[in-house]
Parts: sequence; C-alpha cells; structure tokens
Amino acid sequence: MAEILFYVLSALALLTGFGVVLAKSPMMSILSLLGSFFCLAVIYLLAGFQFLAAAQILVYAGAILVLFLFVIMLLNLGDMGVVAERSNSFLDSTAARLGAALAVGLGVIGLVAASKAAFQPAQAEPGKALDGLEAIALQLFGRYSLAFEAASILLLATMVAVIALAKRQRKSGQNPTQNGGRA
Amino acid sequence: MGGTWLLWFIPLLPLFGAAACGLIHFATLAAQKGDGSGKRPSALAPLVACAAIAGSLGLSIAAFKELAALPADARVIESAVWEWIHAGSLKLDISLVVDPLSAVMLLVVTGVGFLIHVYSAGYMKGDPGYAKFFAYLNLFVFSMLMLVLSSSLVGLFVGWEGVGLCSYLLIGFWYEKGWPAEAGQKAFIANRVGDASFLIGSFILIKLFGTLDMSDINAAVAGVASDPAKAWWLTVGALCLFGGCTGKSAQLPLFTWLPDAMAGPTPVSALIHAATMVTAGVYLVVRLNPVFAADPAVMTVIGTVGALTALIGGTSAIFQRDIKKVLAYSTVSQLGYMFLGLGSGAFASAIFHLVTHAFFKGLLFLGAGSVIHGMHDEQDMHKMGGLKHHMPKTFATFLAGAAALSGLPLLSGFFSKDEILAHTFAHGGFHQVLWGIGIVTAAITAYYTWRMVALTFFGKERFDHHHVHPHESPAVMWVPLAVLAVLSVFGGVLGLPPVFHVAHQLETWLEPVTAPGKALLAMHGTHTLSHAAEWALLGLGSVIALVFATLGFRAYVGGTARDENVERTKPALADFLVGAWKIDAKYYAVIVYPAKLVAFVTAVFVDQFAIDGLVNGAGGLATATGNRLKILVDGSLKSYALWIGAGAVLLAFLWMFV
Amino acid sequence: MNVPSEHLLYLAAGLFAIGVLGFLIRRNVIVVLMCIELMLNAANLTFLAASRQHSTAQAANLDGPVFAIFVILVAACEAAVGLALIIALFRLKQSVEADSLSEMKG
Amino acid sequence: MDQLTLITFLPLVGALLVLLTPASQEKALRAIALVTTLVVAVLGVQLYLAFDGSSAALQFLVDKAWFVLPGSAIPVRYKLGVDGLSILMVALTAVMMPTVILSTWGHVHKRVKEFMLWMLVMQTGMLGVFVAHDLVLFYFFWEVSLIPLYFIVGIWGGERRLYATIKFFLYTLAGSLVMLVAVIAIIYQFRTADIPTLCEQASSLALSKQVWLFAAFALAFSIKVPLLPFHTWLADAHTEAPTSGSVVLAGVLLKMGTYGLLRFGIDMFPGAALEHAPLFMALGAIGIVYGAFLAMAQTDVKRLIACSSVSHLGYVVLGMFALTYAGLSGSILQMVNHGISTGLLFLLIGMIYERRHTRALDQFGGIAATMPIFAFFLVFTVLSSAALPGLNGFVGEYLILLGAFQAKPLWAIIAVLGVIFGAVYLLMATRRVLFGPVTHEENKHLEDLNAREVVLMLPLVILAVWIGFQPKPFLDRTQGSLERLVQKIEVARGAQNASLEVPTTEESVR
Repeated sequence: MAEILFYVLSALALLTGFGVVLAKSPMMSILSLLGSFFCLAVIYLLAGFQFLAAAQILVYAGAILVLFLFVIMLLNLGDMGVVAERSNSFLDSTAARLGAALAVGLGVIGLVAASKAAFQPAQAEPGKALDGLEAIALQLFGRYSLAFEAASILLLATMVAVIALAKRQRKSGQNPTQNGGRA
Repeated sequence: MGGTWLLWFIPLLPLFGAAACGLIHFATLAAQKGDGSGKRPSALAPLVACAAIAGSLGLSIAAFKELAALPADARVIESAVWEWIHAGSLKLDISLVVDPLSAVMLLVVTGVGFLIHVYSAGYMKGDPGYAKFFAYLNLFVFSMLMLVLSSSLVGLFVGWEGVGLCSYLLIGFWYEKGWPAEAGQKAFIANRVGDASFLIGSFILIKLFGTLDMSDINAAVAGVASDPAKAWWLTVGALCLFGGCTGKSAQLPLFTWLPDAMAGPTPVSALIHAATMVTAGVYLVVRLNPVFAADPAVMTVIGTVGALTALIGGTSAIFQRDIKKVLAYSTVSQLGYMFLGLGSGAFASAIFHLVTHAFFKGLLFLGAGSVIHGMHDEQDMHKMGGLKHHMPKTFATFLAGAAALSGLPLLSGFFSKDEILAHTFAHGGFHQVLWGIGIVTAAITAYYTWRMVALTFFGKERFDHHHVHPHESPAVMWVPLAVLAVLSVFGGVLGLPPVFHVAHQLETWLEPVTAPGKALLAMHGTHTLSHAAEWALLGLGSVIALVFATLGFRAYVGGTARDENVERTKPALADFLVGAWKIDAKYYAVIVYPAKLVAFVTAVFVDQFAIDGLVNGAGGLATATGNRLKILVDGSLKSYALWIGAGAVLLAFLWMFV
Repeated sequence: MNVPSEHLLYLAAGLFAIGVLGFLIRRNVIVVLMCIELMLNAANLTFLAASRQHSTAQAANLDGPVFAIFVILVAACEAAVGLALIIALFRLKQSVEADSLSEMKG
Repeated sequence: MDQLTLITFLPLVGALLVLLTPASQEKALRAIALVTTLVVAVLGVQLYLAFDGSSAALQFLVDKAWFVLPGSAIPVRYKLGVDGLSILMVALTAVMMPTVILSTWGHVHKRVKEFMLWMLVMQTGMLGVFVAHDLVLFYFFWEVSLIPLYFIVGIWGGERRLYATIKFFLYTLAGSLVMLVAVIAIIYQFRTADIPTLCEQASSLALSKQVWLFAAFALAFSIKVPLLPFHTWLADAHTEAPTSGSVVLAGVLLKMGTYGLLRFGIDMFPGAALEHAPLFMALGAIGIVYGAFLAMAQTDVKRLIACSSVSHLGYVVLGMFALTYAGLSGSILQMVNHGISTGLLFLLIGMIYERRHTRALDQFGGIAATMPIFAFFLVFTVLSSAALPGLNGFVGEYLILLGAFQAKPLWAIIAVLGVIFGAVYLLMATRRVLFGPVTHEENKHLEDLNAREVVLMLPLVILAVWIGFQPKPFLDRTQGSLERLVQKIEVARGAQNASLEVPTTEESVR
C-alpha cells in the first residue's frame, strides 16, 4: 500500500515539477511548486521522517511559497504583465536547447549513480519514525550547536540584508531607476 | 707606555679631534645662520686639531723611546686586541703594533702632520670650511695611523681606504668650483681599482695562510714559498697586493689621479699627496717584504714599474706651468724611485727615501702654498718671477727643499736617492737597465726642479702689479717651513753610505723588519758593491745633479722664453709631455667612455628592451589570451550557470566512467 | 514502506534535473528562484535517503534530517534575499528577466 | 603572552586602534602608529639582546596546535621561533619601522589612516615571515606582507604607479604561486608542515626530487630578492613608491627573498643547493656588475638607488651560495647592511624630493652649500653603501667576497669589479647632487634638514657605525645556526663527492 502510494506521489512530484518549469504564468508555477512540495512531504512521511515532513509543510509551503506569492502580487506579475510584452517566449530559446541537454545529462548521471550505488535493503523498521523530536533536538543542541548558532546569525544577517535591499530610499524618490540601483 | 691600551690613543686622539672639529663646523654654520657672526666657533678648530696631533706625536715619541730601549731583536710593542670580525674559524682581529718600521712611519706621520696642521691654521684662515678642513685633516691622520700601526692586513685596509676617503674629501674641498669634486672622485675611483686588487690579494693570503696577521704571514712565507703549488698563488697574491700599491702610491698604470689631486688645498697636497698617504704602498711592500721577496719575478715587476713611473713622472714635470703640477709629477717620479729601490730589495733605502721625501716634498709643497697664498691664488709659474725679494723666508726654505729634491751633494735627497740607485746597480742583470732609467730620471729631476726655482723666484716679475701684491706669509706658516728645511738639509745623517764608515742608522734600525725578505732574496744570490764602485756612483750622482741643476736654472733664470720656444718648434712633444704621455687621455678613450656607453646600452637595450620586454611581453600575451576568452564571459547569468553545469557534468562523467 | 533507497534517489535525480532545466531555460527570475528551491528539495531528499539507508532498527541515523533542516533554513534565507533582490531589480529595470542582468560582463 | 606572539601581533593591535580612530584625527593616527612601532622596536631589541647566538636551536619557541589539514592527518601548528638565520632580520624589521613611520610626516598627507593601517599590517606580515616555523603559517604571513605594499604604491605612489603596482603584484604573485605548489608538494611528501622537521628530512629526499622542490622555492624567492633576470619590477616599484614604501621595500621586504633562499633553498635542500650553487653565484656576481652598470646610466636618483639594490643583493646571493661560513655570515650581515644603507639613501632622496619635487639628477648640483647637514648624511650613507671600511657595508662585503673566493675565485674576482663600479656610480651621483656650482635658482634657498628628519635617521646611522666598528656581536648572533648549516652542507658535499666517486671506482674494478 505504502509502496504504491510512494510511486504515485513520485510521479506526481515530477509532474508538478515540470509544471513549475513549463507554466507560463508565475502564479501557475507557484501552485505547481506547492503541489510538488506536498507530494514530497508525504514521501518524507512514508520514509519515516515525520518531523521533516512537518517542517516541509510549515516552512516551505507555509512560509517560503507565501513569500513568493507576495512578491508576485506586489510586482503585479500574475499574468506576466510587463515581461510578456518584452519577449516572444517565456523560455530563453538560445539557452533552452543546451539547458535541456544539460538537465537530461545531469538526470542521467543521477540515475546511473543511484543505480550503481548497490544498496543493501534498508535496515530501518518501516513505519517507525526515524527523526524523533527529542533525538533531533539533542542533535541540534548538542553536536550541531555551533552550526545552530551560526544559522541564527545567518538569519539575522538575512533579515538585515532584506530590509536594506527592499527599503525604498526616501531622498531621491523622483528617479526610481537610480533609487533601485542604490537600494 | 706600560698600558697597552695607551697605544690606541695614538690613532684615537686625531679621531676625537676630527669629531670635535666636525661639531665645531656645524656649530659655526648654526651661528652663521643665527646672527652672521659665525667666525668665532671655528677659531677653536685649529687649536683642537693641533692639540690632538700634538698628543699623538707625544705618545709616538714616547713609544719610540720605549722601543729603542728594548734589545734589537725584541723591538715590538703590541696593544690590546680589538676583536673585529669573527666568522667561524676566521678571526680578523686588529691590534696596534709598534716595531721599528711603524715607529719610523709614526714619527713621520705625526711629525710632518703636526707641522702641516700648524701651517694650515694660517693657510686656510678665512675659509668658510675652516673647521671642516681640520676635521678632515684629523680624520686623515687617524686613518694613516691605523694604516701604519695595524698588525693585520685588514686593519691596514681600514686605514688604507680611510686615507683614500680623506683624500677624496680634501681634494674636493672646494667643491663649489666643480672640478675639484671631479678630481676627488677620480682619485677615489682610481684608488678603488687598486683596492679591488688589494682585496683579491688579501683573499689569496687568507687562502694560503689562514690569517691576515702580518707578522704571522711574514713568519710563514718561507714555508709556503717552498711548496710549488702554493708558491704560484703567493706570486699572484703578491702581484695583487702590489696592484693595490699602484693605486695608492700613484704608480703605473694608476698614477693619473695624483696630478688632478692638486685641486685640493695646498697643505693637503703636502700632507697626503707627498708626505704620507702616497707612501702607503711603499710601507706595505716593506711591511710584507717576505711575501714580495719570495718570487724574484715580483721584485722585478715592482722595480720595472717603479723605474718607468719615475721616468714618466719626471719627463711630465718638465714643461708644466702650474707649480703644483710640477711638484705632483715630481712626487709620482720620486715614488717611482722608492719602488725601484724596493724592486732591488733595498727595503731600508726605500724607507729612507720615503722619510727624506716626506721632509723635502712636504717643504716644497708648503713653500709652493706660501707662494700661491702670497700671489693671491696664482699657480701659473709663467705669471710669477722675481719673488725672492718679496718672500725671502719662503725663498730660502724652498731653495733647501729644491736642493734636496734635485739631489745636490750632501743633502738628504742626495743620500737617499743615491742609495737606491747604488742598490739597483748592485743587483745586476736587468736591474742595471732600470738603474739607467733611474740615473736619467735623476738628471731630469734636477733640471725641472731648478727650472721651477728659476721661474718662481728669479728673473723679471711677470705678474700684474696692479692686482697682485706678493707678500711674505705669517709666522704660523713659515716656521713649519723652516723646521722642514732643517730636516731636509740634515735628514741625510739617518743613512750615510758605507763609504763614510759610519753605521747606516736607519738600515740597522729596520734590520729586524727587513731581515726575512732579505733572507729570501739571498737564496737567489747576494750582491755587494765595492767601495770603489760606490765612490764612482756617488760621484756620478753628484755630477749629474749639479750639471742638470745648472742647466735647468740657466735656461729659465732669464724668463719663460725657453718654454715658448719649445711650444713653437715642437708642439707635439710639449703636448705629449704636459699631458703625461697622454696616458690619462687614453684611459678616457679606452675605459671611461666605453664604460659609460656600455652602461647606457645595458640600461636601455638589454634591461628595458630585452629583459623588461620579455616580462611585459608575457603580460601582453596573457592580456591577448584574455581578450579572446572574454566572449565566454558575456554577463548573462544563464551562460554562467550553463558553464558551471557543464563542468559538473564533465566531472561527474569523469568520476563515474574513468 | 519497503521501497529501496535507490528509488528515493531516482526521484531526487529527476527533481534535480527538472530544477536545472528550469533554471537554465526560464527567463523569469522568480521562476528561476523556484527552480532553485526544487533543486534544494532534491538535495534534501538525497540526504534523507542516505539517512534512512544508514539507520538500523536499533539506532536511527540523524545526520540526514539535521542537514535537511539546515538546508531548509538556508533555502528560506536564500528565497528572502533573492526575492528582495528581485524587487530591487524590478525597481531598477522594470523587469524581472534574467537577461536584463548582464552587468557582470567581462 | 609569549614574546614572539606579542612582537608579531602588536602591530596588528596598533592597526586595530588605527581602524577605530576617525580618519580626521591625523595626529592621533600618526601617534598611534609611531608608538606601536616604537614599542615593537623596544621588544625587538630586547629579543635581540636576549638571544643566545652560540646555540643553533630555535629560541623563544611557541608551539601550539592550530588545525589539521582537511582530508589528511597533517597537523598545522602555530609555531614561532627565531634562530641565528632570522634574529637579525627580526631585529632589523622592528628597528626600522619607527623610522619609516616618522618619515611619513613629510610625504603622506592624504588618506593617512589607511596608510598607517597598511604599514602596521605589513609589519606583522614581515615579522611573521621571519619568525614562522610552520610552512602554512609562513605562507600565510608571506602573502599578508605582500598585499599592503600593493596599496601603498598604488595609492600614494608617483605618476606611473599603476603600471608599477601591477607589475610588482603580478610578478611577486607568480612567485608566490610557484612557491605554493612547492609548499603543498613538500607538505604532502613528508606529511608535516613543521619547518625544522622538513629541514632535517628534506635532505634525505632523492636528489632528483629535491631539485624540483628547490627550483620552485628558489624561483619564488629569486623573484622577491630580486635576482638578475627577475629584477625589472624592482626599479619600477621603487621609483613609483612613496619614500616610506621604498624604505620598507628595500629594508625588509627584499630580505624576505634572501631569507627564504637561505631557509628554504639552502637549509632545506643542501644537496640541490650545492648542485646549483655555481648558477646562483654566477647570477649574483653578474647581477653585481649588471646592477652597477644600470645604476651608472640612470638619470633619476631614485631609480639609480633601486638599480644599486640589484647590485647589492647580488652580493647577498653570491655570498650565500658560496656555501662557506664566511660567505653565509657575510650575506646575513649584508642583508642588514643593505637595509640600513639603502633605507637611508631612500630616506635622503625622499627628503630632497619633498623640497624640490624632482628626482632628476640634472636638477640638482651644489646642494652641499645650501644643505650642509643633508650633505653630511648623504656622503655618510654613500660611503656606507660603497663599503668603506669602518662602516657597515665593508664587513658584509668583505666576508662575502672572501667566502666566494674560497668557493669559486672567478666569481669573486668579477664581483670585486662591483666594488669599483659601486664607487663609480655612487660618487658620480653624489657629485652631481651635492657638488659643483649651484646652477638652479630653486636650489639656492633650500631648507636644511629639520630635527625630525635628523632624528629619524639617527638609529640607522648609529647602527651603520656600530656594525662597522664592532660587527662581532652581530656576527656572533648567527654563529650557532651557521655552524649547524655549514656542517649540513659539508655532509651534503660528502654525499655528492661519494656519488661522483662511485663510477670511477667501478671503472677501476673493471
């Protein structure tokens, strides 16, 4: 049962992934991405990573994608507005062929590498949670405490950076081009 | 002189004097800047300087007395050791040694030096660099004393270069005029050429003996010379050291700086370029006499160089119009005599001539200085004449010096010069040819000396009476002249020839120093002269001196007509002789200008064009390649990502399939 | 779930390739950013697959999940900064096309 | 804190203080830099006095774990120490910097803060190079000392400063990279980065491998020295650098090259050094004469001195690769001497440049009359540079030439020509600057040196006289290490001779 669910979800994740790339409107891309993330979350759950599955939903779907959504709406890009006028295609035709070839190449390499790995069957007990909350917490505040603290600094720096970048300079409001350049 | 540290004060007193005078000089400059009345501090300088030299002289005399009190074979006083350079097993230490040879030099340097200091107090009065002058003079005496007192060749070299430096500074003393500075530079560089040779010589000695202590070297020479493999090096080393002597003592091929050195103040010419510094080469040969005596070929080279230099110097003096140039070429010539004597193994005679030469040539230079001073800085003898009435004291003393230089019988120069010639003659073989050159030079010497006397003090007064008022110099100047005149006249008693049946005082005194060299020479045969031959040589010397002195005097007592006659009828000859056989001009054409050209070619073509061209070419290649590859960097985010991805794929393929 | 870990990796490879494809061929910078998120997810999946493989019945291997957490964190930061940059870019060029960013031209 | 860490990083602390001081407070900035360097100088002298020259061991040793090279178990340690090869360099670096900082009063007027910052950072780098005894640490300091000069020349330099900086930077960087390759190779070869251990073990390496590593190190350091064909960056860098930059460059930075040759060329690979000594002696001796000829043809005083540096450093290399005790000790002393004499020359030229704003020889003449104190110092320095006995230059040159003569008389004789040419170009330049009539109106009213300018030169002048009259204490400091080094060379020489003799014995057997 779980196996079948996994393969179905995998196929769905890949399909929605393609949707991200191929959707004309950014809005559709977002929605596809959301779908893909949900599928992945369930796959995590199936594989025994309950906490990760929750984090995936909360952080990715709940926070990051909403952020994307906000920006799209803020810039009013929902229907490709400005962008569509400038270019014939939403795809970069020159890079498209090379890019496709490259992506296929990478994909093939990934597949071959994975198939060559010759794993033993997984030892973990199916269905049992691998990432118990307590165990994860012990790891994070024990062995990885330094990285954890560094991560907090990274977050702080990100916050400062984002404010600095997105803030409108008040002084020379008349010229938006310059403004953007300095901001 | 019980305390051996006391010996160090002989050179150090003048050094302190130099430092004090230097400070006085700067104090004077500061005072001048302040209120313009800056003369007062500089008046102290001669007192300080003379006191320093007088102190040295006193200590020297004390050292001499103590030395004389010792038994003849133990006459060495050594000072405490100054540990200078230690590098592994090599220890270059310097101590001061007073032995018979250095005692003689010590007395000459401090004695004549003191007189010249006193004289300078009068001569340089009023010069803006009054105190500086004494600083340099004292520094010179310090260096010269280091040179003669040092026990080690490297210590000697300290003094050797030090006197060169002072010579440079003093020749260029009146640097504002330009050419004195150039003359100083020329002197320093010519000396440097010799010094380079000296350095190589010292390396060879270290290689052979493992030390530079000269008494150790002298003691070990006999052993080294008997080893054929080392004897060859010893010969080369001796020649290299002699190369150093040719620079310092103005011998062929490096003598050309000395005539130019007359650009310095006259007391400098007297002290450095006549009495002391230029005799350093002679001192060195005598000091290391076994090293030179080990190979007779070296001795022959020394004698030949000496004889040729004597001849070239003498002939070049004949038609000079500048009184100091005459004396300069005469000095070159007389130094040649000393080396002629050294080449025949007459070490004591060379020192004897060195001493008498210091007296009479110092006297002549100072006399010339007195004349120049009295004539308001006129040096051209054609514009003098008849000065004996105006400056009688200078005239009288000058006459004594001239008589000694020309070797008139019974004066100091007569004995010392004839002793050298006698030894050369007695040495036999090729040296008799050299003797011939020597005797010709003696004739020439007598001729130009009396030409000079005649042109300067006799005949019509050829100067402009409206502008020039010849006057006698003050006592501070003529008293030293008188002292030197007495020494020039009676200096001969130091070394009377054997025919007088009196012991040769100087030779006996120097015996402990010269014995090892003589012993080495004796291995190749000894030479003595019969009394009859000696009488004959003395007679010949007297006759030649008297005859040519008379000729020279008679030719010029009436005026300058003779010179003008020669210039008119034989311009090439006059030009050749005045230009010192055109050797200096040759150097410029063959060495100096090509060197400058090579320097220019090196800097512009080799360095800028070739080497730097290659460097910049490498840079240019990189830039050109970069320009070609620039297309790849088109600024598009996509293409960068593409390249990164392509690289990743490539690496992954390599990792997986290779 | 008894799916072999290779199959998780196959899925990861597929997602990653799709992400690369989108990154390279899309002009819209926002979509490019989304593709990066997709690639990061593929990476996460790989971590988790490895962790699952190395876990035994007795002891779970927790390096994978911890790394995944950090990746999510970095992804959040990246998205925030990236989007801020997009806003700035939009102000500057009135466009969100990647091609309009070619100031780095050598 | 231990002495060496203190002395090495104190300038960096000073730099931090400078960083925290507002740029407008120029006086305070200068004072901070001066006080820092003075304290370092005092510490340096203390270190020098406390150093025991008879021992070959590393002294004032600091040895702490630092990190392990990723992917291997090779430890990189924080290891500082001085021995006889480096003590004089450390002392020189410490003593010279106050002079350098004080000299900037006259010519650095813009962006004082940055200037002081770079100077202090550079001092830490230079001191670090001389005290580091871990290869990774050494390389780190080496690069740290390289960068500040790039800015010093590039920002405060003369007209063609960009050309000069790029040339200087690329040239030295190329050398550094070659060295980096060798550093990595040798670390992984012996699985340690500890310099003393490497020095012990590297000579056991097969000669064919030694030669390659030696060549890489030697190339890097030869560029820095700079040895003959790599010298062209020096003239440009010196000419364009501000006075203080030139002084540091000549005084200390170039010595890093010669020190490197000594430590990594000879101490680490005695066999290879022995093999290639004739080449280096030849390059040194030719460099002496070549540099002298270059100097003779220059019309820019500063460029002339830069060319003379090429000549003087030729002596250092010549003496070093004579591989005799006299040559080695002479070349170490000559490194100090060159720093003193050439540093003084650059200072003096800087002072006259500040007054006349030109360095062309034909713009001067007769300055001795208007600036007697300047003239005194210039003549003094020229004589020290021309190796007058009784001043510092002579002792070094004499030992070098003697050492070279013991090893290869031919090159010593060629180098002796440099003694002559050295006097020629130095005296020619002196005469054209100082002597003769005053031909330019501007030269008639020049201010003589002021108290600051005299004071800043005094330490170097005193050192010049001191080394000239009493070189023994300085030479004694190097004794223990040099004895060790010479012994090592003798062992290598023995091995070489043995390998040369093998075929002949085989032939005789046949």
